[in-house]
Amino acid sequence: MIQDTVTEDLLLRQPKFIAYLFATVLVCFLIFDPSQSIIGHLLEPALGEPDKSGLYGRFVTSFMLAVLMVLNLLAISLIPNFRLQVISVWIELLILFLSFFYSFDLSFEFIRSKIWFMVTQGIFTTLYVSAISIVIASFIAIIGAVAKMSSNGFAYAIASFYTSFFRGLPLLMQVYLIYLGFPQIGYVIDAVPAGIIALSLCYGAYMTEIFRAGIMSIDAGQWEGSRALGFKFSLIMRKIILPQSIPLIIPPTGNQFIAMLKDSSLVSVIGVWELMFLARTLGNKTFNHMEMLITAAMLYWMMTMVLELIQSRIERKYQKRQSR
Amino acid sequence: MIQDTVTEDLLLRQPKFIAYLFATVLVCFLIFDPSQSIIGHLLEPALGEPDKSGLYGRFVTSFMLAVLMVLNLLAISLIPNFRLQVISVWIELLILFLSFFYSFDLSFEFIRSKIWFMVTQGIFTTLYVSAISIVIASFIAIIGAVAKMSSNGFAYAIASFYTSFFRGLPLLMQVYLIYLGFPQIGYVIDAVPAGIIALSLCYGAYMTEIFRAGIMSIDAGQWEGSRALGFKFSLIMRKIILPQSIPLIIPPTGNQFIAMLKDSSLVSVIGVWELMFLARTLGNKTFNHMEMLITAAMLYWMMTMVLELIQSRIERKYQKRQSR
Amino acid sequence: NTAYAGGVLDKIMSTKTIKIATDANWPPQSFINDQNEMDGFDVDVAREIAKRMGAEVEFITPNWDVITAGNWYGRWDMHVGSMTPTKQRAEILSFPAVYYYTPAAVAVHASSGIAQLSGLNGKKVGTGTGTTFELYLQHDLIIDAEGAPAFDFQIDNAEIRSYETSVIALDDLRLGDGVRLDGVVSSLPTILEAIENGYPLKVVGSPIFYEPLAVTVDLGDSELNEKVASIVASMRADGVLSTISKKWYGVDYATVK
Amino acid sequence: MSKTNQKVKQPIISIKEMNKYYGDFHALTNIDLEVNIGERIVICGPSGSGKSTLIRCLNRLEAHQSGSVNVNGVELHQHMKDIDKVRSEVGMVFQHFNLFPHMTVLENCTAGPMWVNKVPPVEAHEIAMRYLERVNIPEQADKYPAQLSGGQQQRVAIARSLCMNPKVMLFDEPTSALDPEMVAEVLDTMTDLAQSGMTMIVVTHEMGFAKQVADRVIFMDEGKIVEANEPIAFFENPQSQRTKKFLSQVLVH
Amino acid sequence: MSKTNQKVKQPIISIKEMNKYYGDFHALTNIDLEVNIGERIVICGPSGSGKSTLIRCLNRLEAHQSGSVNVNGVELHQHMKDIDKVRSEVGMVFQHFNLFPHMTVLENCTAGPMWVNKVPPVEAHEIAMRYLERVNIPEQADKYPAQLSGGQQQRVAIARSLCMNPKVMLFDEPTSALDPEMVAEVLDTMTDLAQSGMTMIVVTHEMGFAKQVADRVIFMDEGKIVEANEPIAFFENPQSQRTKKFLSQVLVH
Ligand SMILES: Nc1ncnc2c1ncn2[C@@H]1O[C@H](COP(=O)(O)OP(=O)(O)OP(=O)(O)O)[C@@H](O)[C@H]1O
Ligand SMILES: Nc1ncnc2c1ncn2[C@@H]1O[C@H](COP(=O)(O)OP(=O)(O)OP(=O)(O)O)[C@@H](O)[C@H]1O
Ligand SMILES: [Mg+2]
Ligand SMILES: [Mg+2]
Repeated sequence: MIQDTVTEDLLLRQPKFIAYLFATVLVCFLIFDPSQSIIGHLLEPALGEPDKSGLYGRFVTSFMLAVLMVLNLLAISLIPNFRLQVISVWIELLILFLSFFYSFDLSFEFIRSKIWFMVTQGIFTTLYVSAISIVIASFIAIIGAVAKMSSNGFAYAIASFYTSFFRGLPLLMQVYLIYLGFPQIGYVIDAVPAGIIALSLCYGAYMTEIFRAGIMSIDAGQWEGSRALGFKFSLIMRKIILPQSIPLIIPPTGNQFIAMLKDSSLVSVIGVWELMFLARTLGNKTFNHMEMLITAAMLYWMMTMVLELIQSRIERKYQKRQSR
Repeated sequence: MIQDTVTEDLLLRQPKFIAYLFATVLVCFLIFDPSQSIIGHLLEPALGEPDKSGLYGRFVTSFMLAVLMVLNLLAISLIPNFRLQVISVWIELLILFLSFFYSFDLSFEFIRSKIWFMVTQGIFTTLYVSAISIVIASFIAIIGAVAKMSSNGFAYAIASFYTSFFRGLPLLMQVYLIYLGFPQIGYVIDAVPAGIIALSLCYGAYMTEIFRAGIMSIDAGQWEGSRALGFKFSLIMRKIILPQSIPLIIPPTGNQFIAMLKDSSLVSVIGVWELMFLARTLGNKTFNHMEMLITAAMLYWMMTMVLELIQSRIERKYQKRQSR
Repeated sequence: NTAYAGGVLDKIMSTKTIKIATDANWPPQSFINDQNEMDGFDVDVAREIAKRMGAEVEFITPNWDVITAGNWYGRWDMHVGSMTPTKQRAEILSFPAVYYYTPAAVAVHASSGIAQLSGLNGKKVGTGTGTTFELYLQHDLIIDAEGAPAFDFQIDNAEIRSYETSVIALDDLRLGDGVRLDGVVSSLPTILEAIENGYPLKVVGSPIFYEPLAVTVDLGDSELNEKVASIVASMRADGVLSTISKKWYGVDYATVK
Repeated sequence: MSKTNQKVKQPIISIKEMNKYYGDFHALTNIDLEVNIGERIVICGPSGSGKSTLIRCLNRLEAHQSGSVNVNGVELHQHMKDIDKVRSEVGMVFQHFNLFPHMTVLENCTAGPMWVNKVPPVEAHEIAMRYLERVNIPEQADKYPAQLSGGQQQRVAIARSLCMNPKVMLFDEPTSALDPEMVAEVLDTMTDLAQSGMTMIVVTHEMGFAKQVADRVIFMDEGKIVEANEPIAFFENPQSQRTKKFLSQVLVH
Repeated sequence: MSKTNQKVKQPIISIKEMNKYYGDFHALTNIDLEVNIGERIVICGPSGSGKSTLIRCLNRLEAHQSGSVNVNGVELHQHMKDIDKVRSEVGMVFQHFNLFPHMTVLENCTAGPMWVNKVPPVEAHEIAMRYLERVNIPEQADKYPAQLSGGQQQRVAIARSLCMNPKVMLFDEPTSALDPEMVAEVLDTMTDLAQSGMTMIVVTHEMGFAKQVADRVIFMDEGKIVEANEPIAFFENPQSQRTKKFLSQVLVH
């Protein structure tokens, strides 16, 4: 998207818009009745029991919230620096979410007692299963992509059957089929290898399409240029095409890796103690589900953000190299 | 990938390659010992009890299998038409997989008695939950994409927080948070709406990136051409940019829809009777899990293939229009 | 197709280790404790069985689906996880010994006016999917194990809500009377545990049925079956089962009242 | 700057002391230029000299950082209200045509009048056909741009601009993406337009066109206007060394 | 066909009765052409006439359907064994350079010798520097293609081909993607190469270059060779109507 060179006046500088905004927010709050929710409870000292303060309480709470919200927006809009503005909105949203979590009456004591185990056992397992799987999946994907673009009937048929089948089946089913099915033809495999095989095959199928798109996006001129020099197919692929398609392959692969972090939780059905399994299990005895679920959610989110950071670093490195 | 104009001699026309192939296959079979597996049992009449036929049985089975396999490959390679070749490999692979399933000793009686219910109840629920969610997700994605590309600090911050958060959290966690969390702030929602909200929010986040890529891929010249005529932003977006980015958005969106078909199974944790839930439930009483899992897998696969077909139709329609 | 069956006992004896499958999500029968180790009633029973076989125990926690699919191929040797022996299950697995009986009960919200089981007729009742509780609500439950007391179906035409586990059903019931559910059928110990942890629930009436729960092994190793049967019998005879039950439930569930 | 050859002494575009930066890069330096109604101006200069940047500042596809740009009496700046109106009065033809590929030729031409000027469909259709006839391709009205040759596409782009009834037309190397045989047909169309009295600013390397049509030729280098003169004087008696060198290289081939 | 101006009567390329189809479209019809060692040929013709297709058939970037194409004594066909060898002996320079953007200029030039001819790195480096000097850009060796101007990139492309020590060089509109000022430097390099006796087949619209360098000029239209002659005869006395029309349009601008 190309930004225009003429920017419209900021809406939050127009008194009419602010009035509208305030009215809308107020009506929303009145309809959704915050006095019953956690915010109402926070205002309890001022208004008394929310259940009893009735319409008056409802209106006062809503009014105060609406004023607060509009003032807050105005304050943020005064920040001149784009980055700072973004960061402050992020922080506010984060606080909002955390207070949403807080409304669950969480036992932080409990979280503290479990978090170390979740990190060492859960995150470790999740990460190593995912990392091994994504590497295998990438190899499968390269072969699959070349096969799908080939004019050889066998290669095309096998690759297309593979991608159709493994994209078509739910991952859980694949885990079961490999774990329960392989013994039927005589080979018993353990839970972790079975999980890794299932994840690799499934993601290999999705990533075949990514690699195919990456390879296809390279200008035909690169093939012609290389062929005209007398390069052979595998040389062209390794030295010319794949290196150039890496910048195009990395973003969707990063996405896949992030998705896999979460999908790897499916291997818990065959008894692997990864993060999600622990989240659903550890809190059971003392009925602290929510604590564990939210902790795991935060851990996943953190992992995702770290991965996104790494991804953007790699992307930038490649972009720099190619367009100096 | 650009095909070269010089094709190498088909490997299967070279006697040396065939000999190598045969030897490799034979060794593989010898190592993995098919006489213990289902194939061994099929050959039982000829060789007697697999357990007892020993090394001799193992060798004979392997040899016969290797001969069969190489002959089969040769037969297929003689088919002159690419399509027919592909179709026959597909059929063979399909038979192979079905016989793999067959080795589970399935009760087809049981499958027959349940399949109608799985289709009417399970597929119906799966499809309608997914379809509603993908539509909502697309709307979210358009707004998210525009916000993420905007120079407005608020819009950018909210959109980036949204995508980071909802891509970062496992979908299961989102389902739980919405289903169990919303009541905490005073609003009780049903399982199906909760599932749809969770799926829409999560996929909306992933699809924001898809739409962003689609919009960005449109040549800057289209923006300049439209601006030079005096079009306003929303007009450019609706009439010029989005219609042109549809062909680029459809393939990844199709992928997402296929993935969603399977992810929608997560709403089963809160008691929605979709396909996966039925698969895991119907067989429980009589311990016919495998029957139900495989049936569900086949149904998912069929749905996927139908969707892929529809997708390629739509893609072709758009491609045709734009490049006549 | 049962490559290891028959040799399971030999294998346990020669390696001096036994792999026991159980659930990690089923307190107080089996769960992960504060030390992040397996703990609970089933786990203690499993440990005792292993001790009496002279083997080290190693726990494995696959999904219920995977366990009940049968054909374990020696991935684990035994399952001690409160499985109800039914005739159909006996075609796939074998149940050498019943080691306790749990009462199944009905919970309602603390503020509920329902005082009798019949009060739930036609109401929304939640439970875990594929459980005997669900079968009970469907009037499909048959308990054919020896020593199990007879029972009646006391709730008619309930609108059954099946969850992945009945614990999520309890979470829903907790939201308020009739908000999502009017009642939940689960095992009495689980319900009591929830109440103890502050869930605003109460138990209605007396237990609706007693469910015999057995040690499970793969088909085909009769020596192992005999060995397990004799160990469980001796544990019952010398009162160890009762002691473990009292430790976890405060009551003796090892024998039917 | 010399303003020798004005037909009507009424400026429609007036640029004063204008400077433009891309980040740190000083793309245009102290540009002063007045264009009168009906005047035809050709801008030439080496690659990267700022020719495109200059004419893109005239309908604010690019923002300038200092000085003033005044188009048809409206001052262009970041917070102006009616940029869309100014743009609809300034037609622009790009090197790569920038037609809308998902719309037919006719739809390309009616979009502007209908969506911006709120002309009713029937009338917009008439306008579009009138200008498609003027550029000699009325028979292509129902085709898609991709079905036309480059020269035809560029003529559609010209017609699309004309449909908005612009006061000025800007051309940015309109023939440099065309095959040699198609250059002629587009130049003919442009010559035609010039003879009808349209105010035009044309960036081009087609020196034949400049000699034939221009009232003034402007030579740019490194973001500055180096020389501006009537075509005959410009080609036969270039003042600066840089201009001489450039002309020698361009005219040889 | 006339073969008047051969320097050594030894054909290195010989095409006989060659036909080429894209699906149903007959792109080249009954092409007959012999090129002798040391000969310089310029091919011109309107867009879509099959010029690119013809020279791309010479190193089998395109497959022909009937007739024969013989390059350096090797017959080109679908099941041939050593197409890579033929290609490494035929250098090709493309309109859009087709340099490898992820490799430096030097790496672009050493890749061919090292990977195809198995030349040791040190020697490949020497070869590369020799030809980079020949095209006058040894100082750019460590830059990436994107850091160079169009003219410099095209000269790197020429050097890259020369590093393979080719017997023939094919050029497909090597200057038509360049800015006017950069055309000269590439044409100079090519003229230089021609004077050193390299066998060259050049598709171009630069008629000045054709007049100065070519031994024969070939005019194509609609997939056929319409006219082939020495340059002076070709330009001053074109035989066919089509040629006359084409020349009038190309030479005017
Ligand atoms: N978006 C941009 N960001 C940074 N620099 C730019 C941008 N657009 C143009 N430039 C630089 O500004 C200078 C002038 O560019 P401009 O496109 O106006 O040149 P030009 O005279 O039109 O050249 P050409 O004949 O190649 O079109 C060039 O050095 C160019 O690199
Ligand atoms: N891959 C292809 N598939 C189908 N038709 C093609 C293909 N490549 C070229 N053609 C057609 O073959 C004809 C000759 O094309 P070619 O590129 O050889 O022309 P040309 O003389 O090089 O033209 P130009 O000057 O535009 O490069 C054209 O009509 C073109 O549309
Ligand atoms: Mg320009
Ligand atoms: Mg060409």
